[in-house]
This record gives sequence, C-alpha cells and structure tokens, in this order.
Amino acid sequence: MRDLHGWPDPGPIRIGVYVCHCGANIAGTVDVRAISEYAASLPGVAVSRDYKYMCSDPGQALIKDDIASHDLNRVVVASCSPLLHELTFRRALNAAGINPFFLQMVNIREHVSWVHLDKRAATEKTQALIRAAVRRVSLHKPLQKRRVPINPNVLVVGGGIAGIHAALTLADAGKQVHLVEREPTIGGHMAMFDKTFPTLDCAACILTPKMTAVGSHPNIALRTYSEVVQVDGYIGNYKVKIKRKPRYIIDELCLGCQECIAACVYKEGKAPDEFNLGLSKRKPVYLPFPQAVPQKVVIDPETCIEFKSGKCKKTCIEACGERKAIDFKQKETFEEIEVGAIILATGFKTFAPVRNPNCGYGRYQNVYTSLEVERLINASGPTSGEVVLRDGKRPHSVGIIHCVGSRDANTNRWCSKVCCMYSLKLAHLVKERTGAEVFNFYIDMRTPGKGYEEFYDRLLDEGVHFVRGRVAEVSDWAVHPSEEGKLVIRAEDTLAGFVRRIPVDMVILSVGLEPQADAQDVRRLFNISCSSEGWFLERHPKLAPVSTFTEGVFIAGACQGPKDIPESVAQAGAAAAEALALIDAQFVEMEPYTASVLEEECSGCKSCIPLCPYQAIAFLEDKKKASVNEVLCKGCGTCVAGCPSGSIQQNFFEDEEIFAEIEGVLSYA
Amino acid sequence: MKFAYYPGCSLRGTGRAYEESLLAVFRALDIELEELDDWNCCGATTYMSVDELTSYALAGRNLALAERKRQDIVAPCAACYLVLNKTQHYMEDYPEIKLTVTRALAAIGLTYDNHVRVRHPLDILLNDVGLKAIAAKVKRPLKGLKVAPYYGCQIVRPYSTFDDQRNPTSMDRLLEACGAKMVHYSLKTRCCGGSQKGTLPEIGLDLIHYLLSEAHKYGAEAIATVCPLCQFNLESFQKESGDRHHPISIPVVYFSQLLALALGAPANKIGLQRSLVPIGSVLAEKEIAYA
Amino acid sequence: MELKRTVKFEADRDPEFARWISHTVGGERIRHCLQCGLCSGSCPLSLYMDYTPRRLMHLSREGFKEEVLGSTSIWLCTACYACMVECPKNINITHLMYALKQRAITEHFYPKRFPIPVMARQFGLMVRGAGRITESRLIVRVFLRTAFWRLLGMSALGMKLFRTGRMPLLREKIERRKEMATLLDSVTATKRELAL
Amino acid sequence: MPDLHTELARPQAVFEPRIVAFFCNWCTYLAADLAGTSRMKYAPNVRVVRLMCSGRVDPQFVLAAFAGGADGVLIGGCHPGDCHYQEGNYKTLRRFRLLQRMLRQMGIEYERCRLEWISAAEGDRVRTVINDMVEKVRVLGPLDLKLPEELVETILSEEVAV
Repeated sequence: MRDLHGWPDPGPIRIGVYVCHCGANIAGTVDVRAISEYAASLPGVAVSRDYKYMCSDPGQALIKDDIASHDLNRVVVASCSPLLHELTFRRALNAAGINPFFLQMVNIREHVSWVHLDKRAATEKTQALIRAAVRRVSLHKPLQKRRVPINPNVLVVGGGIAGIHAALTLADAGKQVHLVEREPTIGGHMAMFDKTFPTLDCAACILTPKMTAVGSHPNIALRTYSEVVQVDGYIGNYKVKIKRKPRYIIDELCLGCQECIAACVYKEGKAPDEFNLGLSKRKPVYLPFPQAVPQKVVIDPETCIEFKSGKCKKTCIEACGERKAIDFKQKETFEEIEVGAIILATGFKTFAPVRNPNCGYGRYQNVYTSLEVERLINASGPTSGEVVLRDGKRPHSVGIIHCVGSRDANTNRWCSKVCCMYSLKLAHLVKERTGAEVFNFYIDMRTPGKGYEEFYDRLLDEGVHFVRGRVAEVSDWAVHPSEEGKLVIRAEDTLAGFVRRIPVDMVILSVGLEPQADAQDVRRLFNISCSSEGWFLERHPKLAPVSTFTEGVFIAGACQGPKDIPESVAQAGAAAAEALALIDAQFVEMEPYTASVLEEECSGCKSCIPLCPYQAIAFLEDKKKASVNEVLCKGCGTCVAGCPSGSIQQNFFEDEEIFAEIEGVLSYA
Repeated sequence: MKFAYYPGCSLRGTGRAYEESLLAVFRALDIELEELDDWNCCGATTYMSVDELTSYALAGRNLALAERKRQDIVAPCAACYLVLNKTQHYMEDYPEIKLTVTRALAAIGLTYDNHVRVRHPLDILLNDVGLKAIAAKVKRPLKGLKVAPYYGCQIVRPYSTFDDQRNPTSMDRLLEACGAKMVHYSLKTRCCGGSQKGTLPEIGLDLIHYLLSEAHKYGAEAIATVCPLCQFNLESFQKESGDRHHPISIPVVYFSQLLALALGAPANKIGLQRSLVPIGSVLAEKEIAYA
Repeated sequence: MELKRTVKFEADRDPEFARWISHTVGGERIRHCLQCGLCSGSCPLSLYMDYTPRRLMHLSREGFKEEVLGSTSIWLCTACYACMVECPKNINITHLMYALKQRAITEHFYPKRFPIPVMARQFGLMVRGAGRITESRLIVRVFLRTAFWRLLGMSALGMKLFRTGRMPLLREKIERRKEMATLLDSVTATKRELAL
Repeated sequence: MPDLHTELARPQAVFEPRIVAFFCNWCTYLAADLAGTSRMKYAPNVRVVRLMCSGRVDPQFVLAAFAGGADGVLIGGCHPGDCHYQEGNYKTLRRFRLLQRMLRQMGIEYERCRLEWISAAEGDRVRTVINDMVEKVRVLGPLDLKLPEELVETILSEEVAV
C-alpha cells in the first residue's frame, strides 16, 4: 500500500537544490531567491542555492563542491528543459563521485518563466515543481547506462547533392555507405539545372564528377530505383529493408551503350519525359539523362508494347545481343541491410502552381514554372538550350513572378529562401539567350549570401526590370491594344504607388519549395518528427541542426527546410561528421530506462506480452513468469502501466517515484 | 428537402425574374420551399458600410426566424447570402457583436443559437440534388448555347464553402449538364461595380463594359448571372457603356432561367419576358423551342 | 508651378487612429501587412483610387488619419472581397474599408452631396419604417437628394423596367413593422453602452 | 435579457484550478518546450510530469492526482501513428476510454480528464489546450471529491489496468 501523504524515510538522504537564474530568463519572472529559501525548508534538503548560470563551469563547480563538503547524495537542478542540460549535470554528479541518476531536473524556463507573465503565479508553480522533484529524487536508485556496440556502416537516403556529398564524405573516411535513391539515377534537382547562382558555373560540370565518384567508389553500395520500406532497431543497430523496383534490365550486364534505345520499335519518344518535366517525350526504354549514374537504362512498363500486348518485335533484345541484359520478367526484390547510423537527404518538391489559379498555370500555355525553364535553358534539355515558347517562337518580353507558393497564408507561409536568387539567375540567362525585356515581380529581394547581393547589382546593371509588388493576376484580358495576344501581368508597382499592367510573351513562376509529398510517411518510417509545415524537425534549431530526436538518425539538405546548394552541401558534411563521430566511438550509451519483471509478484497472466511493440517480453514457460529482454526494451513503460499486478517496474520511472512527483506538485506547503 | 426561402428585397423588384425562374426550378426538382415568415431586409452592403452592427441585427432577425422553424435558409441574392453568412461568422468571432445582436433579438422576443445554415441555390442544386439527377430531368437541352458564366463577387467570396473562391465552377457544371457550352474568359469573378453604378456612374460603366466585351470576345451568346444587381447592371447599361467604349448587345439572364428552360418551364413563367435584351432570337437560332 | 510641403512630422500622425484601426473588428492582423500590393492588384477599382488599398493599410496603421479618411479610395470599394481572399496575410481588408467608411461618415470626411452616405441614410430610414426596401422608391429618394438631374437621364430605363414589371411602386413591407424600431433602438442602446 | 457585465467581462474568479499533466517525452513535452522557446503565454495552472511515453500513464496516476487534490488531469501524447514507441499512444487511448467511464461513475466530470495528441511541432496547441482546459475546469469549480480515506485506498489497490 502506498502512502499518499507521508514522506519517504529521509534517513541518510541529503539533497542539494540549485536554482538557476539563466541571466534574466528565469530570474525575470520567477523569484529565484524566494524559491531557494523555500527549497531549504523542505525535508531532506541540506543545501539550497541560486546562481546566475548553473550550466556554466562555476555553476557546476558549485554543485561538485557542495557534494563533497555537504556530503550530498541527491541533487535537484531547477533550470531549463532537461532535454538541454540533463546530461551536463549528470556528468557533474558523476565527476563528484555520486551516481548520475541521483539527479532530478526541474524545467522552470521553458515551462514556467518563458510562458507565464504573472510573477507570483510563476513562483508558486516553481515551488510546486521543486517540491515534487525533492520528493522524487529521494527515491532515485543508482542506475548504470548500457553500453551497446555500434555497427560502423551508414545508410544515406536520397541521392541529390546532399546525399551524394554525405555519402562521399563517409566513404572517403573509410566507412561502408549504402546510398538509396528512388529514381533510376542519382543527381536530384541539381542535375536538372543549367547554371548555378551566383557564380553561374555549370551545374553539370560540378555535379557530374561527384556522381561518377559515387558510382565507382569502392565503399559505396549504390541502390537506385530503390526505396526503404522498413526500419527496425535503434541507434547503432538499425535493420533496414530495401525494396528494389524492377528496371527490367540486369544491372550487372548493362553497359550503358544505349543500343536498345536506338533499336526500340518506337522511332520517336512516346511518353512524357519525367526529367524534362513533360516538355519532351522519351521512349519506353530510356536513360533519364546523358550523365545519369548508374549508366543503366530503364524500361517503363506503362508504355512498352511488350508489357501491354506481349507482341512486340523486341528489337531491343536483338540490339543487346550477347549481353542479354534485358529481362522482361524481372520482379521487385527485397534486401535487408544493417547499419549503425542513417542520414536522410530526401530533398523537396516544388510548389504546384495550379493551387494558385490566378497565376494562369495550366490555363495559358506560355506560363511556365521556374523548373521547366531550367530545362529549357539547359543545353541537354528539350530545346537544346533555346528559350522558346510552345509555338517555337522566341519571347520578346518575359515576366518572372516571385513567391508563387511562398509567403502566402493561402498556400505556404514560409519564405522558400532560394527563389529570389534563382529568379535573378533565370532573368540573366533568359535575357542573355533571347534579348527579351525581363520583368521581375517581387515582394522583397532576399539576397543574403556570399556574392549574392553583388549578383543582384549585376542584374540591375543588365537592365532587368524590377517591380516591387505581388502579382494579382496573369490573364489574356486585353484592355489596351498593345495587350492583344499577350499575357497581361497585373500588379501594383508598390514603389510607384499605382497598379501596372504589363503585357509579356512568357511568364515564369518562381515556385516555392515544399516538403516531399510522402515526407510524413518517411518521417514515420524513420521515427522522426516534422515541423508543422512538414519539414523534418531537427533536434535543436541552432545547436543540433542535423540531428533528430531519434538518436542515430540525421538529416541533411532541403528535407529539413528550403536550402540552396552550398547550404545543402554544408549540412551534408555536418551530418556525415555527426555520423562519423557516432560510429567511431564504437559504443553508444543507452538510457537505462528499461522495464523489468519482479518475478515473485508476476502472476503469469501474459497481458503484458502483446503490449510490447518490440517483442521484448518473453514468457518463461518453466517458471510461468514474464521476463523482459533488456536489450530489446526501449523503455516506453507501456507494459508497466498495463501490468494488473503491478509487478513490472521501469527504471527511473518507478511507480513510487511518479506518485511522489504527483503528490509533490499537489500538496501545499 | 425543405428550406426556408429568403427572397430578399431585390427579388421582389428588379430581380423578379430570378425568383420566378428559381421557384420553377425547385418545383421541377421537388424541393420544397417555404417563404420565411415575415422576413425583413438583410441589411445589404450599403447598410453594412455605414452601420454594420445594425445590419447584423437585421440579418439576425431573419436567422432567428428560420431557427425557430428549424429550417436552413436558401438565399439566392448574392448580397443577402453574404450578409447572412457574415453575420453568423462575426457573431461567432466577436463577442461584442454577438451580445449586441442577442440583445436586439431578445427585445423582440427572439433568440439565435447559430443552428441555421445559409445556403445558395447553386450549392443545393449541385450537392443536394446532384448533376446526374438534374441532367436526367432535362426536357429541353440547351443545344450548345454558348454561355459566359458570371459569378460576380459575393457568392463565392469570401464565405462560400461549396466552390473554389478563386476559380468557381459550380454554375459551369450545372449549365453544362443542361447542354449549354461554357465560354471560358478570365473575368468571371471580377466585380461588376455593384451599387457603384448608382453612385459613381462613369466607373460603373467601365467595369460593366469590360465584362461585356470579354464575354463577347470569346463568343458568348448569353451571360448567366447569380445576382440580381449583377444582372441589372450588365443588362441595363449596355447602351451607356457602349457609348463610352464600343457597343455590345448581349442577353444577360439568371442561371436559373436557363435551368428552368432546360427543365421544360414555359418562357413567360420564368421571367424571360422581363428581359431588356431579349434572348429569344438567340434561342430561335439554336432551335431551342422556348414558348 | 505650385509647390507643397510633403514632409510629414510626427505631430501629423494620430496615434489614436492607429490604435483604433488595429483594434477594430477586422483589424487584428493589419500589422502583419507586408505591403506586397496584392490587394491593389486584385482590386477592380484601384485604377481610380488616389491611394491604393495597400497604401491605405499602411497609412492607417501608422495613424495618418487625414490622408486616409480624406481619400477617395474608401468610397470606391464595392466590397467585392477580391483583396480579402487573396491577401497573403489574411487581413480582412474589405471589412477595414467598411470601418474606414463609417469613421469618415462619423467625422464628416466626405464631399457635399456625395451619394453614398445619403443612400445609406435613406436605406436606413426605409428599413426602419417598412422592414424591407422598395428599390424604385429608394432610387428616387437618393437622386432627389444628390443629383436629381440624373433622374431625368434615367427615366428611359425607368420606364422600361416599369413596363417589364421590374419597378413595382407598391411599397414592400413586413407585417410586424414595430419590431424594426425596437430592434434598431436596442442596437443603438447597446452601442452607446459599450461605446462601440 | 442577458446581463451585459456577466457576458462581456469574465467574472473575477477566485478559483484557480490545479491541473496535473502527464506529457510524453518525445512529442508533448517537446511541444511544451517549443511553446517556451516561442515565448507563448498560457495559464500557470498546469504542473507537468514527464514520462517517456503516454503509454506509461497508469490509470492509478490519474486517480492519485484526483485523490491528491487535482481539479483536472491532462494527458499528452504523440498523434496516432506517430508514437516514438510505435503504438504506446494507442494503448493509452484504450485505457483512457475505460478510465473515463470509471471517473464518470465516481462523479468526476468528463472535462476534468483529458487526452490530447500534441506533436513536437505544435507548441501553439499546448497553449490552446491548456488555456481551454483551465477555463473549462474553472467553470466546473473545485473537484469536490469527498472520498473517505479507506475508499481512496481501495481505489488505489484495485486493479484498474487494461
């Protein structure tokens, strides 16, 4: 029977309570002095102090000294969230020679001072939380972290520039990397661009060498046209199941000679070419683009005659000849690998402008997205680098509309960060290729970055027009004779203070960046979180930007939020370094919050067994008792709450400890 | 299906044809309407702009009367539809508005508890009746009559939940189901000038001209409207706006008139005789018997 | 060439007006305005306005009351709600236009014989008396008080409407007319009490 | 005729409800941290107890909180399908339904015990849920649980788990 109102035997327990000011962050709202005095009055408390910054070296030294001089055996620190500094203070306890789990933290910054205005109420709440912690900590038992060995292999998901860079960094450091890409080739969005801002160096020239390096690196196992379908395990020991979609080509046999493509019974392209965003057609057997890695063709069963009727002449097989690389019977295959760390670099998708009907996309054929124009400008694109309209004519005037699907409460609220710069780049390239008058419609020009503002200057010099105003409508409604047959862009020129109507031949929509359509599925698969917008959530926005709340899973590139190429590469490097730091330690320490069965009390009812999602509970037939496998247990405590006889307990979250906490927050001093 | 029918003042004046044709449509589709007992003016936009609280109270009386009958309201007039909906939204969002209206209603022995849904005929025809059911009852197909749908402002913006606010299509789908061919032009939700024609005539005439000429340019043989004021503006000032720009003559009808025609109602029972720009010759050309 | 001082001093601002606009119904988000001009671009009347809606938003939140209430723009708004559904910051621009109109009327900021306030007044009187509007009667009343000569120009249209039965002169009215006065008086009383 | 002052100005309440919250470490506790870093302001009536998973919430914790003087109990977990431990929150939901029924029998109003799914990104939801719950419990007034000591003991020793 539990005692609801009594204290646990204080006996030899000697508690030190430390209240942090966090500068004015806490002290501004909570009366820290009063709290410290109040704590001193609580049973079991031997020392109580408040200090400016408990997490600082002198702050930690204060605790260590007190442990020695006052013979403390329990410590309560009231400061910020335990997720920030629990580890810091546990180390301090450890250094002072007492078990680190004799610590209890009280979150009086995020949960009190930053969210309440009323000083009196905030102080009262703090008192209650301190009381609870003091009661709880008296019951703490000494615990030991578990050491688990780490598998040194790393999985990288996504073969865009971020994934490529992370994979190469790890592989160069001698680690075995599994790179999984769902498209038939790596390269991602960057491979679609012609030039990159602000230096205007050719995207292919800087990307292709890296792609080839991935393809030939002895330490990289590249799996394209593949997807991760299942992830089990935990930090250092993940089991990952990968599905390989059939490309109807035997990878090992295909040389990439492309004879089959030339030989296909279709003499012209048949299906919309995905890589060119449907601006051109490709055959049922194809290579996504000339520099694709791996250089292996793909057969699209949706358009291939053999798949439809089985009556094709199969000229492709003839052309392949002795290699026999084509296999119409290929099936999808599954493979399981083991890795210690995972880097997600799954990228972004561009905003679909049909969601914003006023910009005319889909209604007027000469309204393009920026990505489509990237393909038009690209020398290996559908028009071999010619910027022309659908009828093949060169535009004399072009309007570039910024912020389509960005900074808009009706679609996406966020700034997509890269559009201003890529719009400038497109303005430059379009003007260079066509000599057209180019108008940029922007809300604010955002060019923070090395050499970016200078690039803006250059565009101003080149005579590109800049109209500050969000475009209200693109339409074919002509009011003035000069507008007949044109697309009229209507926007307020906010710097001039009136509405302008500007007729153009071509409209380019600078579409914003969005989370991938399946970001939520991927997030669930890898057990991480997303921000409310759908971007993968980092562990800390400033101090842990590539870590997630799931240990051993890192994020890089635009899957975390809009990013340009330099930033994506920098993040990929950071994620690779984090993964390296993790696996090079060889062991990882796990929280000891596991559950265990008190054999003498277990009635053998087996009701806990289905509760565990990890199959960590086994039933010992000989003893007729349940038993928790500590290695498999992840410490959620669901079985503990579900045990009808109360015979399962969870380290650090024992019933008594939680009851003490509940009583503590409720009982009034 | 039974609704409280709220005609509003215009449908008893310049918009009589709207009422006549709409009632014919609802009759043909077996939807029962019961005129809201002793309804009063909704407050409309003019009132809204100078004394909004008063207009919420006026709208509130109508809502309360419908709630007492436990009926949802059908409001065909765009201004009424907007004001009634807006009143509901604002009573929820602003306690001071709720209090003012609640008190005013209490003074005349009424209460309102936000249980009434304010519906537009387009919404009911599309979602409660359905295109299939309507198409099945078409007796006199419109035979490719080229119609420019004109939605105007206040039906779709800002409170409609039954159609896309920026690119509405409900009227297109309804009339297509009756065999008409819809003309796509970019001004179908652009304002006709509303009451501005009465107060600042020159501006109103410009806006009217833009709409007429765009619809005409894309080959429209008639314009279909959902609002008595739009219909009035577009039909009555074709000459004046033509004098300022270039003359255009095009019949402007209510969508319900076309619908009623397709469902087999005789022309003189659906207000076609009240048109200032008669649609008769266009129908005759298409060999749509309309007598 | 006539030159005018265009510099504005802090004393030219009315901070009370700025406070009022952001606290009035619909003004909650006016401070979020990023001055993109989408409202002006989508406004069908902005081509006639002295200050575009965007400028009015900024002038109001900064408290330039004279400029705002003296602007022609607030009278041009037809309440078509185009700006409001487009606004990337969900600002209730249409309602703010209403609020500005009301304020301009209370503070007598409109031109003489300007039809809009007259129409509103006649509209109000008719509703109070009959509970419903008879369009024909309203139009006659408004023109008599503003630009009666226009009535003559309109007579041809009037006759046509009359002939097609769309201009009934019969007065539309509700049965329980007394309720109107009670209802409207209650609103006035509450307004006064709450200083709305 | 509704009274103006009672309707417009909330009465100056003297009763400040005491609410115990059980937040899971991975979603709702993080959301509460996010509310803090975003400096959102909410009512100071809630005291948070951190658990690794909402699945750890033993119905006895809730009963102990009510018996110990709480006026309300809030349980916060990850959204369905998003549990850090795969499905702990489903177990919570199952238990919660049973618990609600039992609380009902004890005369504890529905609104006093609440289960909410709040993800790590939903700091704003922490604020709205807490404010809303405090207001609702404030209206209900203090929990008048006149349970004799023995009954409390019986409750706590009873098997209430699923």
